[in-house]
Amino acid sequence: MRFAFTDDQLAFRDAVRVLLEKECPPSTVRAAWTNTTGRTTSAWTALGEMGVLGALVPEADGGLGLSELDVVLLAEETGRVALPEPFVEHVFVGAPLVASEATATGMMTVTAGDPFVPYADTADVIVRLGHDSFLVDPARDSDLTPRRSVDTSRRLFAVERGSSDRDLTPAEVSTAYWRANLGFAAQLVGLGHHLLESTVEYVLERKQFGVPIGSFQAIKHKLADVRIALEFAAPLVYRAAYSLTHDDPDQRIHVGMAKAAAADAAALAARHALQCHGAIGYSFEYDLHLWIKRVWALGAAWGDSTWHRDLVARAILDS
Amino acid sequence: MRFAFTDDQLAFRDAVRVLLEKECPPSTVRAAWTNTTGRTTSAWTALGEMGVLGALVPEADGGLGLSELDVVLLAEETGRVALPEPFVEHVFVGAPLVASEATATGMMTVTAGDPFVPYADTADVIVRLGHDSFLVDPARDSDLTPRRSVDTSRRLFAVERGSSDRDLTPAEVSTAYWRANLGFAAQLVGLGHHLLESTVEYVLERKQFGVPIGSFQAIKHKLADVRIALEFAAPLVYRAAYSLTHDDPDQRIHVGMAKAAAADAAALAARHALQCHGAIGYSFEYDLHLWIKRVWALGAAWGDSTWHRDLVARAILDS
Amino acid sequence: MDLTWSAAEQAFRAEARAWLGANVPTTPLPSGDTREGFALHLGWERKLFDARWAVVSWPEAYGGRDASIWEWLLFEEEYYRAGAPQRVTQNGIFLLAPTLFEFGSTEQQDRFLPKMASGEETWCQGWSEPDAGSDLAGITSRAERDEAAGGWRLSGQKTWTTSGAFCTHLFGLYRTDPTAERHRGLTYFLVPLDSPGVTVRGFGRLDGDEGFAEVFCDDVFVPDSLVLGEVDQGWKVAMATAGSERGLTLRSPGRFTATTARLVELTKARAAADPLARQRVAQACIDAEAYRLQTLATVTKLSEGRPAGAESSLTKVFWSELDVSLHESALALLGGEAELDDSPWMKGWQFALSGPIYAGTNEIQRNVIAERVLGLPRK
Amino acid sequence: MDLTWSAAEQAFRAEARAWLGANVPTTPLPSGDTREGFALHLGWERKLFDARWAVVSWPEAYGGRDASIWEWLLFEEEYYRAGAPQRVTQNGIFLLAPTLFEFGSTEQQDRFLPKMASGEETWCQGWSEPDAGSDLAGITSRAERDEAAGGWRLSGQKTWTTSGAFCTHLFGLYRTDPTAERHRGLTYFLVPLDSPGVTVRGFGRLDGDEGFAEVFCDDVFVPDSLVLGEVDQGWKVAMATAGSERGLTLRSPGRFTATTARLVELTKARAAADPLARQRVAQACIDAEAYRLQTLATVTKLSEGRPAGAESSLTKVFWSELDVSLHESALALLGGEAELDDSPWMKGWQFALSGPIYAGTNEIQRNVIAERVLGLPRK
Repeated sequence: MRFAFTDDQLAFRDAVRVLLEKECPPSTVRAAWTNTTGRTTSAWTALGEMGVLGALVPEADGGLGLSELDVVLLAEETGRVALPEPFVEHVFVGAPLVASEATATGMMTVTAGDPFVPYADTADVIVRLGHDSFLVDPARDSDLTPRRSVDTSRRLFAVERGSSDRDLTPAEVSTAYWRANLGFAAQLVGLGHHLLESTVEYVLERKQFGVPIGSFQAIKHKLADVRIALEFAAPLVYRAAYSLTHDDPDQRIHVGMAKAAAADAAALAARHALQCHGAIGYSFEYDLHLWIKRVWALGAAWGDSTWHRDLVARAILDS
Repeated sequence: MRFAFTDDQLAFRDAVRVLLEKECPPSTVRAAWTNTTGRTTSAWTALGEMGVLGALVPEADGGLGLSELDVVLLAEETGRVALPEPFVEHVFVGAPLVASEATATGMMTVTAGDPFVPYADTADVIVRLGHDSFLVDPARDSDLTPRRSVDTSRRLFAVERGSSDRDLTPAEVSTAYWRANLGFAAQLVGLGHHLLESTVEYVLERKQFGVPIGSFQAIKHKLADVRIALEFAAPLVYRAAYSLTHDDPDQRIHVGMAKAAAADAAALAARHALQCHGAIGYSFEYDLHLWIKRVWALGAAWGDSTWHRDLVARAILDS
Repeated sequence: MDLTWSAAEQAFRAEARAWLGANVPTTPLPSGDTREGFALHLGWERKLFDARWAVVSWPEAYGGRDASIWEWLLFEEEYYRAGAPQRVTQNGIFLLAPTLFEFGSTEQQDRFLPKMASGEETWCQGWSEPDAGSDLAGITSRAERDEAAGGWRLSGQKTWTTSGAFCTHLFGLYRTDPTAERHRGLTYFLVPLDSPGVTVRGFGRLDGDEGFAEVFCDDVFVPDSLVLGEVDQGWKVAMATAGSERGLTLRSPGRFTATTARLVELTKARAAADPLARQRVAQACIDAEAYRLQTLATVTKLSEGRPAGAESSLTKVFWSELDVSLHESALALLGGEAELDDSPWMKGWQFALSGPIYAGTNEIQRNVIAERVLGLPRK
Repeated sequence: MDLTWSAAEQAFRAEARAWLGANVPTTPLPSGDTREGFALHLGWERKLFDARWAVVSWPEAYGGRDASIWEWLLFEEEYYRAGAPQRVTQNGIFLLAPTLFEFGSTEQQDRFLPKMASGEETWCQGWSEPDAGSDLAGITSRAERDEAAGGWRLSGQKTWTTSGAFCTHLFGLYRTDPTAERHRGLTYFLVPLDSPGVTVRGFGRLDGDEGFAEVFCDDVFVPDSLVLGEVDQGWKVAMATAGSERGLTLRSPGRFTATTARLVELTKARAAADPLARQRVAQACIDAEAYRLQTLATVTKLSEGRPAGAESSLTKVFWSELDVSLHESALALLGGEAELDDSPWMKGWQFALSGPIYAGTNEIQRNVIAERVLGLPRK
C-alpha cells in the first residue's frame, strides 16, 4: 500500500510546472481571450517538444506510452495556470484515440467535446461525443457553428455530423469519457488551488478598518473551507487516475467521484475568491475572473457534479 | 392591503404570552419529561379558562369561533415556551373536528397525529391521520402502543384502527392537515426565536480568550443567519393563516411554503444554538436541548420540508 | 390583515400593465452598461418620463404621480413582469433622490429632480476609493475651501463607480475637514462631470461590459450650491442613501418574482420531472414569496408611520443571496450549455454575483445584523 | 502508487475479521455511557485484550502486536465493519497512550500501559473547566508544591469529562506556576480518582446518558512519579495529545465507511428510487471515500518518515461534519419516524453533533487552518 506519486512522476510534474510558469503567465491567458485562436502557440509547442502532448500515446506510435497516473498531475498544473489550450481534449482523449507520430508530437492537434467542441476551428482532428459520437473525417471541411463561452478563450463550436465521419466504438467512447473527466477533475483542482493561493495573497495585502482583511474570521473561515474541499477532492482524483491505469472494475465510479468533488471544490473556491476580493475581483481588468470562468466552464462540461453523483448512485444502489 | 395583525389579535397574543410565562417556565417543560403524562396540567387548564382551547370551535358549540389568523400567533407563543401539550392537535385539529362545549373548554382533550399520536393515553378523543384516517370510537378502549420520542415530553403512541372507529371525510382530513401544519409552522417559528434569544444571551455572557464569544465574527454570522431565516419564514406562516381563514384557492401551497420555511429556519436555529453553546448546551441538565428536540420532532411531523416543497412543486409545475 | 388591493390600486396596476404592454421594446435593448446601450436606454427612460411612469412616487411637479408606496410596489411588479429594460437612471432616482428629498434645498430639488426624472441628467455614485471599499470611512478624496470663489476645490480618485463613464453627474463624499477622523469631516457633493479637472475612465465589470469607472478630480471647483446637506455632515447624509440602497427602493420584490417565474418556465421546459430541480424551484418560489411578503409587512409599517426597523441589512443579505441561488438553479438546468455567454442566465448570474459585494458586503451586513439587531458587542 | 495490500496485511485482516466475526456480541451492548453499559463494555475490552486485539499497534510487552500503522488501519476497518462495541477505553488508548509513549518514563509506561490495555484501569481527560472550554489556557485548577511529601496538592474543578463517572484515573492539566500566564506554568498530571479529596459527579450528555462528569479536587496529593513530562511543560505535552485526538488515531476512516454502508442499506430499503436520496447517499460515499484516501496519503507520509503536515485541523473539521451529514441524511429518510428515540440513527445523530464541538470546536479548527496552513494573520 502506498498512496503517493513516484519521484519520477513528481519530477515530471515539476518540469511541466516550470515550463508553464514561463510559457503561460496570466498575460498569456488574457491574450488568448482576444487573439484569433484563443490559444497560446508557444506553450503548446513547448509541451509538444517535451513530449507531454503524446504522453498517453503508445511508444510504438511515437508517444511516451505513459499512464493516466503519470499525467494526472500535469493536467493539474495546466489548471493551475489556466492554460488556454485543448490540453485534456488532446492529451487525454484525442491523441491516444488517433495515435500517430503527428498527434504524439502535437504537429496535429486533436480536439473533442460534448456538447460543444472547443478549438474545433484550429484543431486538425475533431472528435464529437454525446448521443452520437463520431470522429470527423479530416478530409471533409467540417461545418462548424461558433458558440461563445463565458470563458472567451474557449472557442466553442457546434459540430454537425458528415456522411464520411466514422462512428466511435463503445469502448472508444467510454475511454474518452472517463479520461476526459479525469483530466478536467485534475484541472479543476489546479484551478481551485490557484484561486485559493491568489486570494490568500490578496487578503494579506488588502487593508480595511486598519487591518489586513485576512485577519477577519469571516474571511478566514471561507478560505479554510476552500482548503478543506481541495484537500479531500485531490485524493479522489489521484485514485481515479490509479483506477484507470490499472483498469479497476470500479473506474467509472472513481472518476465520477473525482469529477463531482473537484467541480464542487473548485466552484466553492471561485465563489469565495470573488467574494473575498470584492469589487476588485469583480473588475474585468483584474485577472481573477479568467480562472473563475474556466471553473464555471469545466465544472459543467462532460457532465456536472449532479450527473456524476447520479452515476455513483447507480453503481451503489442499483447493482 | 395591510399585512399586519389587528390590535385585538396582538392583545390576545400578549395575554397568552403572559399566561404562558407564568404557567410554562422551563422547569415545567423539564418536569413534563419525567412526569406521568408528559403534560403540564395547570397551563392546559388556564388556556381552557381563557377560551384558547376552543378558539376555532364555532360559538354555537361553545367556542370562540375565531379564525386561523386569530390563533396563529398563539401557536407561535406556545412554541416559544415549548409548551408540552397537544396544543396544535387539540386547538387546530381536534376541537373544531369534534366541536362541543367539552372540547371547546378543554374538559375533553382531542389529540391527533400522523404517523404517531402524541398524548393518546391522556386524551379523551383520538384522531389518527395518514393512509387511513379515522376517529377512534371513544367507547372502545383504544389499543395503544407507546413509542418513545427524542422529545420525551411528547408521549407518542401507535394507534390501531378499531371496527367501530369512524372514517374521516376527505374534507375533514385536508382541513386537519393544513391547519395542523400551520400550527406546527407557527410553533417552529416560536421555538426558533427562543433558541436565538437564549443563544444571544449566552454568547453575551460567556467569555473565552478574555472577551464575550458573541464578539467573534463566526458566532455573529451564524446568529445573523438564524435571524434572517426567521425574519423571512414568519411572513409565510402569517400568510398561510390568512389563506386558510379566507379559504384561498392556494391555501395548501401557502401552508406548504410556511411549514417548509419554518422547519428549515428552526432547524438552523437549533443547529447554531447548540454549536454556539458548545459543551454547556450539550449537557442534559441545561435547558437548551428541550427546545432543540422539540424542533427535531415538529420539523418532521405531518410532513418534513422536502415533503412540503414537493407539494409546492406539484402546484407550480404540474398545473 | 387584508391582502387584497383597492379598486383604485387595481386600476393603477391595470393602467401600468396596459401602457407597459404597449410600449416595452419587443426586442430587448443591448446592455445598458455599454455606451451604445446606455444611450438607447435613455431613449426608453424619456418615453417612461413622458408617460409619467419614470418616478411614479414623486410629486407631479417633478414628473411623478404622487403615487402611494403601495402603488409604487405595484408599478415595480408590473415593470419587471413586462420584462421592461433595466433602469439606467436608478442610481439617481433610487439612491440620490431620496437623499435630495430629505436633505436638499428647494433650489436643489427644483434644479436636479426634473432632469433626473427625464434622464436628461444621469447620476453615478462616488463613494468607493481604491483604499476605501467596505471601510468607507477610509475616504481620502478631499475638498479644500475656496472662500473667494464661494465653493470647494475637489481632488482625489473614486473607483468602481457604476455607469460612471456614461453619466453627466456624480454624487460623492469628499473630506472637507482633513483633521477629522474616520466618518467625521466628510461632505456630500453634487459634481457635474463636465467640470474642468474631472477625468473619467470607464472599465469592465465581471461580464466585460464597461459598467465601472474611475473618476479623478484634480482641483475641481464646486460651488456651495452643490453641497448636499451640511458641510462635514456627509456621512449622515450618505447613510440615508445607503439605507435606501439596501432597503426598499432599490430591490423591489417584482425583480425576484419575475426571475422566479422565468426559472419556473425553464424548469417546465427542461426538467419538469426531475425531483431535484423540482425541489430547487419550489425553494425559489418559497423564498421569492417570503421576500414579497416581508416587503408588504415593511410597507405596512411605513404606511402606518411605524418604524421599518433595523431590517435593511436582513433584506439586503436575503435578496442578494436569493438572486444568486435563482441563477445558480437555472445554470444547473442548462448543464453543458450553462457556460454559453449568450444566455440571459449567464449574464444574470454574473450580475447576481455583485449583489453580495456591493452596497456593503454581506459580511458587513451580517456584522450589522449581529450588532444592531441582535445586540452583540462590536469588538 | 500501489493500492493493494501485501499478503501479510491481507492475512492480518483475515485473522481480525475471523476473530471479530466469532466474538462480536450478536446483540449490541447497552450504551457505554451508562454505568451498567460501561461495566459490560469492560468485559468486551478484556476479551479483546486476551486475544491481543486491544492495542494492536503497541509493543507485545504491553499487550500489543507491534502492528504497523497500515495493519492498525485494517484492524479499525474490520472493527467497525463487524459492528463491534464502542471502545470505552479509547480516551486512554488513543489520547493518553501516545503521550505516555512520547513523554512518559519507562516506569510510567510499565506501570500504566498494560492495565490501560486490559481495561483494568480506565482513563478520562481532565482539561475543560467551567471557564476554560475553547480557551484551555484559561485553566485555573492549581497544583501546589509539597516538598516534604515529594509531590503536589491539586485543587479545582474539571468538567465535561467524558466517562468521568466510570473511570479509575484522570489525566489532566493543573497550574503549577500561579505567576505564569496563559499556556505557561501548566503541568500534566496522572490522577487516580480514588485519591483522598477527589469528588466525581456524573451528568448527562445531550442524549441523557451519564457520559459527562465534573471532577473536583480538594487538596488531592499526587506524587512526583505521576507528573507526565516536565513540570510547567504541560501545555506542550497536552498538545501532543490534542494532535492525536484530532488527527489519525481517534477517527479512523473505518467508522465513517461503516456508517456510510448503513446509510446505503437504509436508502435501498426506503428510497432507492428517490433522486434526492440518491444524490445524498452518493455524496456520502464520495466524502467517506475521500476521507479514507486522504488518510492513506497521510499514513503513507508517516510510514515513510515524512511529516504528516499541519492537517489534523483539516481532518477534524471534515470527519465531524461528514458524521453530522451522514446522520442528517438518514433521519431525512426516516421522515415522520425520525424523532423516535430507539433508532440507532437518532442516537448517532446526537453523538455526531458533539463532533463539531469537542476536541477543539470547528470554529477554532478553521482559525487554525487559516492561520497555520494558509498563513493568515492571527489578529
